[in-house]
Amino acid sequence: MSPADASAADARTDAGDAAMNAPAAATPTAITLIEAITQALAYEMRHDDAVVVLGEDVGVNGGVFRATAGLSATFGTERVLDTPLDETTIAGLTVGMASQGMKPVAEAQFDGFMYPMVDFIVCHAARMRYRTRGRLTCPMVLRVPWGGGIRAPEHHSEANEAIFTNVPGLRVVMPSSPARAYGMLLAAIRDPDPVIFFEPKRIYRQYKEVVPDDGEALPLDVCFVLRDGSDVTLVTWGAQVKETLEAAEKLAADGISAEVIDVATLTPLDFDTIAESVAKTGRCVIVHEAPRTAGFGAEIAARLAEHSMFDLRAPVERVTGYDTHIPLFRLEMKYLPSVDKIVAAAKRTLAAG
Amino acid sequence: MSPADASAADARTDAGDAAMNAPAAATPTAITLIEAITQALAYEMRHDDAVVVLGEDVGVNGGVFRATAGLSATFGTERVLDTPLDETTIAGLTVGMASQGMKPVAEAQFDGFMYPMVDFIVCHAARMRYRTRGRLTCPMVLRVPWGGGIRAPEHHSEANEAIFTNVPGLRVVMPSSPARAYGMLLAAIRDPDPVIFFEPKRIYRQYKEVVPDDGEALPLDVCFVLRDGSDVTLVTWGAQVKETLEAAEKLAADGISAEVIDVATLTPLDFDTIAESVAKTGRCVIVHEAPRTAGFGAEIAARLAEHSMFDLRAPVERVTGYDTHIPLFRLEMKYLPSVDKIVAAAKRTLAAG
Amino acid sequence: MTTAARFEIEYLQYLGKDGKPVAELPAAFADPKALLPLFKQMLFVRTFDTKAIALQRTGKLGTYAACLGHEATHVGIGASMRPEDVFAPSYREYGAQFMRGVQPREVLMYWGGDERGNDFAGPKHDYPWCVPISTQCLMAAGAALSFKLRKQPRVAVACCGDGGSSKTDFYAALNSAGAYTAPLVLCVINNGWAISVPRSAQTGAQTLAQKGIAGGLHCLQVDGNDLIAVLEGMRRAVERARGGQGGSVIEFMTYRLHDHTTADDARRYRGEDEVKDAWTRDPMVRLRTYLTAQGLWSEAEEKAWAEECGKRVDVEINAYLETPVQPVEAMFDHLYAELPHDLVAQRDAALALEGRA
Amino acid sequence: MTTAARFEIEYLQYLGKDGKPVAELPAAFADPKALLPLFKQMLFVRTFDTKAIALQRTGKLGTYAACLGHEATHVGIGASMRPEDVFAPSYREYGAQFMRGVQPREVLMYWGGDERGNDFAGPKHDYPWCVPISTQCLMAAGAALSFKLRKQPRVAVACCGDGGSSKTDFYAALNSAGAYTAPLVLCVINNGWAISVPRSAQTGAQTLAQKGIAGGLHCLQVDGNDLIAVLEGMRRAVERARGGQGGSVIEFMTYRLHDHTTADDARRYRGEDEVKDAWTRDPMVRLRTYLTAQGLWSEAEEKAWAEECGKRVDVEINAYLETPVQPVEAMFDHLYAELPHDLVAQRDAALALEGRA
Ligand SMILES: Cc1ncc(C[n+]2csc(CCOP(=O)(O)OP(=O)(O)O)c2C)c(N)n1
Ligand SMILES: Cc1ncc(C[n+]2csc(CCOP(=O)(O)OP(=O)(O)O)c2C)c(N)n1
Ligand SMILES: [Mg+2]
Ligand SMILES: [Mg+2]
Repeated sequence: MSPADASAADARTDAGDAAMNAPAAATPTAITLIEAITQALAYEMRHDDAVVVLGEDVGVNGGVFRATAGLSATFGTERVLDTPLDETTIAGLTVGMASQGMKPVAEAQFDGFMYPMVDFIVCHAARMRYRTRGRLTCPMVLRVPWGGGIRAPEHHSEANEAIFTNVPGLRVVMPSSPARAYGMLLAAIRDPDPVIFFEPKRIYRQYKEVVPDDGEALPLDVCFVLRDGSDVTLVTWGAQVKETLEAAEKLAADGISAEVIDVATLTPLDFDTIAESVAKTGRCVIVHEAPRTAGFGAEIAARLAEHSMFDLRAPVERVTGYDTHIPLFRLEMKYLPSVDKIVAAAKRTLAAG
Repeated sequence: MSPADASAADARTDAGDAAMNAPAAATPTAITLIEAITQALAYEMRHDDAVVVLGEDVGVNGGVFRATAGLSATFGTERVLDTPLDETTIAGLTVGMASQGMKPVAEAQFDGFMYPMVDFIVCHAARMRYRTRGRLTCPMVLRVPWGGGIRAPEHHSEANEAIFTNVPGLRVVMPSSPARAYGMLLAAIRDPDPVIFFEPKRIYRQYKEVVPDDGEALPLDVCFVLRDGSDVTLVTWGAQVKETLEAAEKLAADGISAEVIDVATLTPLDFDTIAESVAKTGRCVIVHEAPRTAGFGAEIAARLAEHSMFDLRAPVERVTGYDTHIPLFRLEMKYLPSVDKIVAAAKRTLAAG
Repeated sequence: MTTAARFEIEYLQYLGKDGKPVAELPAAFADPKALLPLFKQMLFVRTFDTKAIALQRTGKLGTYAACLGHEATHVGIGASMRPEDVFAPSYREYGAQFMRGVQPREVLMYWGGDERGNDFAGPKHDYPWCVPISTQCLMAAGAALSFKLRKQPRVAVACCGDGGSSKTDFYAALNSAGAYTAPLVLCVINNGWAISVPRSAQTGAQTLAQKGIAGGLHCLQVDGNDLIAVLEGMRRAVERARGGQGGSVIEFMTYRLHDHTTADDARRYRGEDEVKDAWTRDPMVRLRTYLTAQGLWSEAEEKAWAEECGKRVDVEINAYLETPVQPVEAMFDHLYAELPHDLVAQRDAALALEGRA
Repeated sequence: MTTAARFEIEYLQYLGKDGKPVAELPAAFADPKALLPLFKQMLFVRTFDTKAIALQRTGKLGTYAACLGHEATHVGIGASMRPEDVFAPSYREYGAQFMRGVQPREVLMYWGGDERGNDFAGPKHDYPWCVPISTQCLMAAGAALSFKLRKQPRVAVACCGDGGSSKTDFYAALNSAGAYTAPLVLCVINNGWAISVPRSAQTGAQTLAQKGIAGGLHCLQVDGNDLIAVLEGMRRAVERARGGQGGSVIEFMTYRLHDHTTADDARRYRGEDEVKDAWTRDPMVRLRTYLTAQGLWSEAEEKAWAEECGKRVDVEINAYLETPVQPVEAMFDHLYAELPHDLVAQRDAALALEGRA
């Protein structure tokens, strides 16, 4: 399928094309998260011949979300490759190219289509360097439009990051703003190891911000503290950063000071930033979209149980998807974490201790 | 590859064949875990025509671990199917057969070869009932020899259960004794939903016990308390049950009373049993073989942080594989949890509070 | 030089694009009356498709995958199966599905974001729509294998697209069907495009039919805009399968006259000329011309039937629009046969949020 | 009847099993002296293989996958590549790898449970041994694609078995190589068995070579026990690939004379007669006979060379046995380019357990 209609109208605008032809414009205009992706791809392709983009419909069509819009026209079909319709193929070719000195940036069209890529990611991408003792490496990026909330068909709304967080040798990252998308994607492409780059598609076009096309990467080993607070720590990533920040705002109205942390890089995890915050607040609410059980939130809660037990004044709370499949779109918003659910959980932690 | 040489000698004995031809013998002899698997398969094939077994080398060869030894001779090649060498094929055929009223029991030859099955497991097996509102179902079992410690080649030693524990609609189970292997496998085959059945290959032939071939299934929604204790709760599953019980023994020698819980069914989880134990002991050590970060131990620790915070007297401890690939066999025992590591962790929880 | 193997792939076409026979028709069509209900079905499907697209444009349907131009292939496939056979569709073969008892309202429910669309009133054993491309082919191979093992004279028929024929699951299906001589018919509906990727970019093979050679299957290429060719190709494949002679790959040559889905804009990647040219091969026109020439169909009959189709579709649309949203606990229904204890608290929490605790 | 496509697959054999030419030899072998170093290499490989099995039986090696019977195919493949080409082996093509610079001690390290075995001293860009069947084929397709994109006149050669030709990754490799006209040579080494599963159970296809038709590749079947046929088949495929004409699938017909690995017992599933018969097609014997008939080889020379091989292999075995186990922190080395902060504590804990904190 293609993106749902909710985003299709947006998808029809060729906003991506602009980013392409305006390297470091004098007065940079504000751009969306997806335009920031395009801008980062274009920047790195201009500066590094080894970078190629591949995936289904990434060429003349510019990707079903327009992430690669204009790249084919600018860089040609030898740098922007439409692949045959097979995710195993995309993953395998990507590992093959990366291990021979290229820097492929592959796209999985949707989260729900990346399962056939698991074998190559786990058995080869994550192990190439380890297995050969550094003789061959796998500097690849797999971009994955991620998550629900866009009224899309089946398998277009999955939050499946937990499949990869137990796999050593990978970086699993997820930006949540245009600026972080730009900086983290540059970092991912430049990283000498494989990076799974989840893009929260629900906020692809949520808002714009000025993102200078200066080629500055952001680190892939830190969490970002988006809001300081002293009463409770809200930890989240991806699209839920929006609801979490809104929840913090609501809590503030009730006199509760919430710190908001965007984990951004799930693995390897920067737990120190989370631990420091919880040492201060004594309370933690973890918010994510994936099913609760064995979602990545479990790891954060587990680390708190191991390392921050004596800092915690209240039980950890998780606000997550239910342990069911994300329903088709008539019900999906009832599945996802919401501002109200987050606020309620935060208040429970305050009530508890 | 085939099983490592460490187990190859065992594999050469055709012990499995015996189980086949002795339905409910008068004086049952003690059998190993793998023989219990064979016994359960044979029992259910005798009693339910819909059950078929499929996989690579499961036919005349009886499986590289001998789990299906004798089945082909007894039930014929239409009930015991060698498949072409492709795990995607095995998974897809299995889902296809299960959704049309058969009860296929598929084998992944080794844990490291199940990644190509992820797509069918997640997209179809786990969703068939949900997607069709109960019109079609997927009563299948996927048997997977699991885990390290048998001096095997690459990809023959993986503890990858966490890939499946965040997927709704599945049961992920792992027996740790001959009796539980028998009873849980019967339950898995009879279960009307898909079950991922991990078999701790390191203890396939570790010891024998009498397992009456009475067709009695064990429940798939409870943890098993293997040893009562009052000072610390040791929670584990699969092959590590052995080390954990030994650790409990050692701790007892030092006057520390450890309760040992075999989780057995990871999802859906019976957390109540764990919570009750921790309510009593106030301390918990989780032991598993998979990499630590986002291993299933994280979920148990997370639930403790949510629900047992005020019961815990000490930080939760995890004794796990490192966040690296399990090394080839020269180093693998240094990777795995050991009795000493478990004892040390338990003692840390006692020292902490 | 020694030859290890030789292969030849036949191409079937009976009606030219002008509606005139280009070859002797198969015996079954000595009396072309048999084609009439199928033509009417094709018209019904096109009516449904047009109205569904219109419904989507008003915001009352989610993304919808049109079947414009595929009517002969879809209806021909549906007409070639028995009720007890199993059909494994991709996501646009409504024409085949309607013939098997799937209700138009179910199509709308599915694209309208409601799981109940897949709970077909009709063919209880057919597979639901399948979003992960071509995975239905391999499930169908499993179904076919189960028929063979249980000695049931049933056939599994799966559809995928030209893009789908690149998918490893498609290959796994043909490989395993070949290995087990299973009664599987793989229908590759080559409509020229996989979203924006043209057929030529999918593979270096000159035909998609020849992929079946890789698994030792029977291979055939068929004009998918010619209902007679579709029926004849299917007849051969289904008979082989039912007779225990194994599986087939049939490539149906047709064209996607619409955008990929309502979320797609095909103007971004394909020229108008190509589409214009494709319209000259419209499967409706050629069959209409043929049946009219045979004195079996007229403009008046078409008008009356089109009106009737419109009415019937409207009934379905209304039924869809009037179906209330499922309650929140539907998420927990049918997840397992019985809700596991571990999920009860979550279900309760969901109900509580609705004030229904 | 119209024909959509026609195919024919050639079979190459030059030396019969009695060592006598059955067809005119390719021009390159007008002077058969060129075969001598390759025959010697085959003998070296067999010596290595025999000694590795013996080493395993004493418990000094882990599971080992023998290459007994595959020597002509393996050495012929290795001889057909340039150093700058990329080789993607499965797990038993030592004969090809030795010719590319892989050291016998590295083979032993790998099967001896030490990652350093994959850090080849020789061909730095070649792929490591690959346990997940046929995934190397698809990586090789990616390598081939990268050569094409960078306009390098290099070829990627991947090997898999008859079993491996059922794997979806194999199909993905041929499909994508075809789609991109990439310089890939897929060598299917058909040794009759995939552990216990015979070739006949893998697929309904009459040859494995014909699988290439599915992707529009050049297809060839070759007597894999005839070094000359192997070399000629590879020459054609490599030349096509290097010349920009795209990929090939070559099926090499040979036989697995040993158990699958040292952990397998083939007597469980195959008859002695079959193995006995296969020995009559031993690739060593026929080439030895031929070279001896050409006056290029003698029993004395064989004896001397066999002795020399034994000595060389013993040096390698000793080097392997004397290599100390890696320290515990090797688990953390090469996991990432730099050890992430999050792993430092785990590494420290591992060192502490060794008393090396
Ligand atoms: C595994 C997977 N990958 C990608 C997609 C997204 N997608 C949906 S339809 C489609 C193109 C399908 O083309 P084709 O097989 O030719 O069928 P058609 O839509 O033309 O009928 C793609 C790429 C998907 N649904 N599943
Ligand atoms: C994905 C995967 N599945 C299963 C195995 C186990 N396995 C190792 S070798 C083998 C048989 C391979 O047969 P074939 O491809 O014919 O190669 P051969 O060993 O005969 O050279 C199997 C099933 C594996 N290594 N990888
Ligand atoms: Mg198409
Ligand atoms: Mg083989």
